[in-house]
Amino acid sequence: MSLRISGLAKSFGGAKALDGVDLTVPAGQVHALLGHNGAGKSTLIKCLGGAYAPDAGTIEVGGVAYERLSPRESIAAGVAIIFQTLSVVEPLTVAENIFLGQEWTRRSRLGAVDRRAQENAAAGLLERVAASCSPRDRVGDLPMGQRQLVEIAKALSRSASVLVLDEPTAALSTAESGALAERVEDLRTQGLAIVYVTHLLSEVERLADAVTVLRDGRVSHASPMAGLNRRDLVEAIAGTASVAGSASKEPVPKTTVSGPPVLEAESLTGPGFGPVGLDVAGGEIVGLYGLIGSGRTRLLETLFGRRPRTGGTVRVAGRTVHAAHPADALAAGIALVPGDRRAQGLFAGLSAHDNALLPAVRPLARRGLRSRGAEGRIFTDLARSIGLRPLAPRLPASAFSGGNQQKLVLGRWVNSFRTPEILLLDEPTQGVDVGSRAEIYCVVNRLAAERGTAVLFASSDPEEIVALAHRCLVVAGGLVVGELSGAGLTEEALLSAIHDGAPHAQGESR
Amino acid sequence: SAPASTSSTSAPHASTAKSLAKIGLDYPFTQLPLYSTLVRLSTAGAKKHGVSLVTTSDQTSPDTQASNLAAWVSQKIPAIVSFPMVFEATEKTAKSALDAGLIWVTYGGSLENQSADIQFSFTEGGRLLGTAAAKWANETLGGKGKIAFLTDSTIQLGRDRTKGMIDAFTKLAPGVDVVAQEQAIDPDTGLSKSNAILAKHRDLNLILGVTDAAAYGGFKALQQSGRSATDVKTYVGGQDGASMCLAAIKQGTFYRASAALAPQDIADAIVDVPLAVAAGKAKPSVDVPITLVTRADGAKIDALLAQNA
Amino acid sequence: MTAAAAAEPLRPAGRALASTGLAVIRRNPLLPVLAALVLAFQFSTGSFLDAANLRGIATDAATIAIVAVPLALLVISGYLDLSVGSSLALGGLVAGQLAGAHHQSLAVAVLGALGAGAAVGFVNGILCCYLGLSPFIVTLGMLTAVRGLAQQLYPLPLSGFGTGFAWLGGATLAGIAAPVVIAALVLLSGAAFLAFAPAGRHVFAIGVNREAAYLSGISIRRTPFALFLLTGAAAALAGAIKASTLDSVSSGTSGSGFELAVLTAVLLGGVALSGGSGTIFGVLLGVLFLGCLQNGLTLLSVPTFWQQIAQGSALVVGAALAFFGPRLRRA
Amino acid sequence: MTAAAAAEPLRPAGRALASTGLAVIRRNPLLPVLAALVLAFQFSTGSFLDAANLRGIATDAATIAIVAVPLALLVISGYLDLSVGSSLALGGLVAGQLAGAHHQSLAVAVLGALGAGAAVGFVNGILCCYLGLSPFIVTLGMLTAVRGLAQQLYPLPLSGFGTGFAWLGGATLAGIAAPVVIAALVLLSGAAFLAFAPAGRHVFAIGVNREAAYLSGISIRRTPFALFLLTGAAAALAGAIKASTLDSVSSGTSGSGFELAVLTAVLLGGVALSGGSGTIFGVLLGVLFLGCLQNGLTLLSVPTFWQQIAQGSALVVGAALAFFGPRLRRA
Ligand SMILES: Nc1ncnc2c1ncn2[C@@H]1O[C@H](COP(=O)(O)OP(=O)(O)OP(=O)(O)O)[C@@H](O)[C@H]1O
Ligand SMILES: Nc1ncnc2c1ncn2[C@@H]1O[C@H](COP(=O)(O)OP(=O)(O)OP(=O)(O)O)[C@@H](O)[C@H]1O
Ligand SMILES: [Mg+2]
Ligand SMILES: [Mg+2]
Repeated sequence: MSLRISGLAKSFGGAKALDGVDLTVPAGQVHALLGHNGAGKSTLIKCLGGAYAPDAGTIEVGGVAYERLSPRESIAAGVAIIFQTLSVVEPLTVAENIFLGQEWTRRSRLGAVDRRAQENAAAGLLERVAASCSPRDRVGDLPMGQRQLVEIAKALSRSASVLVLDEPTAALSTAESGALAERVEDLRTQGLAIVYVTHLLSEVERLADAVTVLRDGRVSHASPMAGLNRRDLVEAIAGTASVAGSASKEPVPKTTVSGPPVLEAESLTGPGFGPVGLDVAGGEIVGLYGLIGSGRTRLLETLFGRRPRTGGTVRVAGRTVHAAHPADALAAGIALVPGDRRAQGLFAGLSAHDNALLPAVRPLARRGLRSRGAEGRIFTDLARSIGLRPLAPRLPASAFSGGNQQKLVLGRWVNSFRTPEILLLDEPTQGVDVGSRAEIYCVVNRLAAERGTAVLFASSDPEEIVALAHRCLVVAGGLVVGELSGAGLTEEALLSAIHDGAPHAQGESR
Repeated sequence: SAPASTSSTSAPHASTAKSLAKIGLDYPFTQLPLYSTLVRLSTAGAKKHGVSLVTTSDQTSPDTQASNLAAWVSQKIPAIVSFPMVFEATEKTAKSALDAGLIWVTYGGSLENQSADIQFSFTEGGRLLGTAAAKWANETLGGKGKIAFLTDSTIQLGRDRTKGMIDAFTKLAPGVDVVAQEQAIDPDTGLSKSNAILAKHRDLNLILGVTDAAAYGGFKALQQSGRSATDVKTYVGGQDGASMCLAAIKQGTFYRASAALAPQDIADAIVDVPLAVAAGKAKPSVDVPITLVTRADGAKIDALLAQNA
Repeated sequence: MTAAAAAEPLRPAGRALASTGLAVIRRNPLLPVLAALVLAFQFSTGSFLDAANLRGIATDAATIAIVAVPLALLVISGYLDLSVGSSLALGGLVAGQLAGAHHQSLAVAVLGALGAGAAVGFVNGILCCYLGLSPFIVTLGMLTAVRGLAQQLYPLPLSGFGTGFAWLGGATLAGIAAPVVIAALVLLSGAAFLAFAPAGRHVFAIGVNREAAYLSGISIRRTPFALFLLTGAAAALAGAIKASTLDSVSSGTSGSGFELAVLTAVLLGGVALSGGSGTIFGVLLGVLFLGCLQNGLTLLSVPTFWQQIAQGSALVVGAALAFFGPRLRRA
Repeated sequence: MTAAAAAEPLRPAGRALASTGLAVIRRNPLLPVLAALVLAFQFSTGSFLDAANLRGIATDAATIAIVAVPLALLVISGYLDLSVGSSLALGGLVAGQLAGAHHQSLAVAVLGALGAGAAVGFVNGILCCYLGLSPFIVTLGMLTAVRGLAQQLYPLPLSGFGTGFAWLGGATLAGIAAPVVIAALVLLSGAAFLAFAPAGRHVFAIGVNREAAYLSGISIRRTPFALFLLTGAAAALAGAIKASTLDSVSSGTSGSGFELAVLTAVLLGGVALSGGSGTIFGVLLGVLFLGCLQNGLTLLSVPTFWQQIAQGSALVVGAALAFFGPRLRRA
């Protein structure tokens, strides 16, 4: 069975998110849906899943055409979707989430849920997606990566003929992404029509049979994958004009920055990680590379005072800092861009302006009154430098696309008004498109180079580590197990470092 | 301010119209069964005089009562009969009504600023009940036994009734143990409080309530604890003259007394007093009698039940 | 080390038991609070745990529990019903009218009450679930409007419902009062619903993440709508029980303030007002806590105003202890 | 085409005005509802818009507004205060006692009331913000406890507070009653706070996402704590104003049910119970809607129970229209 979308249109207020999009995915094909942040990819998928009713156009699944679908019709038609914003229900268990809305019941037990059968089936599905959680775990207790895998298992549990994945690997490590890719390949051979949204071109190259690129709600490019190279893709996504720019931005000078350390941690220990020692010099950008669950988030959050520290010392420019709360860390000059964007970063109902400038409002105020002029100028600067789209300061953050939401959260600390001495970033470009990613790297680089900010960032994407970091610490099982820098800092080196460390690390953290 | 408005028996303003078109009845305790009866009877009574009766909806909130009265004064309702939830708090409104040339009749008490009043002695109602119960206790129990009071201390009328009831009883039957004084004005609370009291004092003899509703809850609690409805050593009494209690009294149960007001008497006063003020009569105020109804008053019970029907 | 090793064979069972007990307490921090309250009352009054008194508490708690269960489910699914006080009055009046004036059987009277309550729930459900209005305002409005309607329809108290109707509130089954038996059935069905029915999972999903529930194909409107119906019907049933117990019902006062009592029990029992969490066992604890408190203070003959002060403070302390349990554990 | 082109030069201004108007209505759907209500009452009674009547409405609405503003900020930041009814009583009693029995000046009396109210707010704030207890249960407990305390301290109504104290409720400034002037000041400061103070943004941020606010370095405890203090103090001030207006105050009845009235006004005004959204202008509309409704129904001499039914229904309809506006626009 195949999927055929034609003339699909959807607008919000005046803005056209989709404007006559056509997309055909035959059975047994992986179709990559690409485009810059805010291009309309998720909107298209939400129309498919019944979250939005399209304004015009038809959706044809297995030969039946629909003008609009309800979530139930969509499921019944054989469409399984993994949405960009995870739709797991935290208090429920893994098995309950997988079978939510399609519970297995037994007539012989008055229609009660057959927990045992569900859990057995869930265990099988979890194995298929290489998840390490158990069917009885509460989803709310799982790390993001595992939750993502639960979503995938949920999609697989429905004998779907069309599978749609909206940035499924955004929260996955390389190894997990690899496992997922194998799964997707299996499903293709089983004859599913698969739509795959991603900003990672390596995944496109590995998986896609055909690509469709959206630009501002219209199809700007559609072709089979064969014969396309990375340059063509970037060109299609970012637009010809910006290609040259982003290409020239990408290589980061691999000069080693040295000088007195601005951030020093000595045998830092917390629940689930440590002891860890590290230092970052002013102007230096240090990457933390590791598998999901290796402890990078915990390390960053402990440095920021979000988690209790059980031992060790942290020094900022030589002064010992005891940060019991984030406010203390901020006062000491440490800022964190958190990893879980929706839960820890975004103020969904507030405007883009408020989201990006929240911590700046008070310091900018004069005589206790907000200075809106200054706020507005800073916002505009920021929005330009990180490529926010649409550039609408009053639009609520919830109306921005996933990547643009990430930019808003990032912009809170990376703006022209006040920069911290130490910037901690957790997966800074998760879900950000190729073009904007280069812009963000550029902003961070400038911050380090021009203002001497010490940057420590965690990433699961070796490409990103290589593109941004001067030096990289390899993390496994809550410990720093290796360090790469200079010419030795390559994707291959990172991958082999992690694979050497992996078994040991996982054994410890389990 | 008008000199005429300083005494409760003063003559009405010269400017007051001789005949009234409208009487406003402001009775805040709209949840009480008596309320509907009063409105029905006084509307009928007013109609006979060609007067229309309008009402407020205060829902037992003094704030709402104050704003509704203010609205009436600004609207110039020619005669207002008001039962203040807090008497002191109504003085100003009453004054503004008089200043606007309106008739103000205070219900259930008296104010400094008023044209006339309709009085009941709530203390007296309590006293009648307490006295009768004490007499019964002395005669039937030989002055010994246990009593529980269901009281109210949140509003003036409740405090008056409570005081009259307890003072009279304890003075006349000092040998009876007062085992509980619990706040209860509705049957539900009356029931659960009495249940708790009975768990500790299974041999409780008397329950007196500040309202018939609360006492009725006590009545049910006693029955549910296994007491026969006609037990001779048990006495329950309340105040108000609520129909189910009157019926219980009539049937010869141990619900033996209620200090009752006759709704018809009150309804008559609600219409007659403002009309009397408007007609310029001297001493228009009325004192509505409260009587204790017991099983012996069969005819009276029937009359009261008929008024409530 | 050796001592520990010697003790080994005995440990697993004992430990498992102890740790299950601990886990129960951790999940239900109100349990030790309630136990402490009961012990304190028993020591100070000496008669708190008498059978007669416990029966009284159970009967009072029964009507609250009957409404608290569906209300808890409603709150878990992210809604709220403040109109139950008036539905209770309406239910009692309809049942009383049918049993008394119309000489109908108990079954007809109860069905009438259930119908009336479900009608109120229907309006609430349509407005809140299908039209998406604010449950707080809608059900507060219904609280006022239904009370007015009840008073308009039945301006005078009803009483004298006959012996058939008296069964509902007065009968004992195997020594247990009928209302308590009904409450037990309601509690059990509520717990079973949450544990075993697919819709039980949906209630949580809707309360936590409506969007996710919707996209999973769950009927995010029908389930809470049904709960509104159930809550209204349960309140009316409670009204019929109260009417039967008192053999009288008054439109003005019956069930006034009941909505707050029930909601307090539900929240004290650990159901989050924001939806998505709670258990029926917790609700039972909340109901019992309030019932014991009220009864114990009366037994102690605490003066009226001190009772009020104590009751208010106990609520705060109950909340504190209930919320501290989980906190302390996490730290 | 030509006609349109000819009209062109005039359009921008007219259009801009019209579209601003439309935007205001869209953001405040209660505005047209309120306007319709006012017109309907004026047509049916003929005297609704009389100066005397409007003054009455304004004075009544003033005490509600004074408390609704800080309460709205508290709700926006994700909390709730149900204890304001009792704080109001306590404030009135303390002020009355100081002005009456102790012959203190108006300023001292008002300061005393503010102190008492802030003390209640302090307890609420400590328990809810610093200890993290459920605001619903804590403030409901405080509602009961403070009422009991007030009745224990002042079992009898107070009155006769003297002319100095009467100024607070009775004076007119430029023809406007003092309580109305105070309410206007409170409303303006509330609106200015949200618009111009940095902490105004923090209130929203805390209400929308506490965790994210915490990670942004915002004092997620201190700001709501301050709002609890303010709400308590405002309730006590309202109590002092009422005591002054009526020259009396009673611990048993003063301010009973006030908490629900204020919360209803706040929610009807578009403040979400779940926090994170709302405006002071909306709150003003909510307060006026309730005030006009109450007054208009009395003017119309609607029979009591029908008034109750109408009031309840109006709440529902108000909510419906207010919530439908935004819905219809989106579709
Ligand atoms: N609910 C909404 N209200 C208003 N505008 C919206 C809404 N949802 C999406 N949009 C707008 O529609 C456009 C398309 O968004 P969409 O989420 O589809 O982008 P995307 O291609 O998925 O981007 P990303 O790669 O960042 O996830 C964006 O400009 C976004 O701001
Ligand atoms: N051994 C552990 N001890 C304590 N918490 C743990 C442990 N393992 C996992 N967690 C929890 O899992 C949560 C999410 O883990 P997540 O994988 O996102 O971050 P991380 O474990 O810090 O690793 P990384 O950022 O490298 O992926 C953490 O917030 C942490 O609370
Ligand atoms: Mg997207
Ligand atoms: Mg992480």
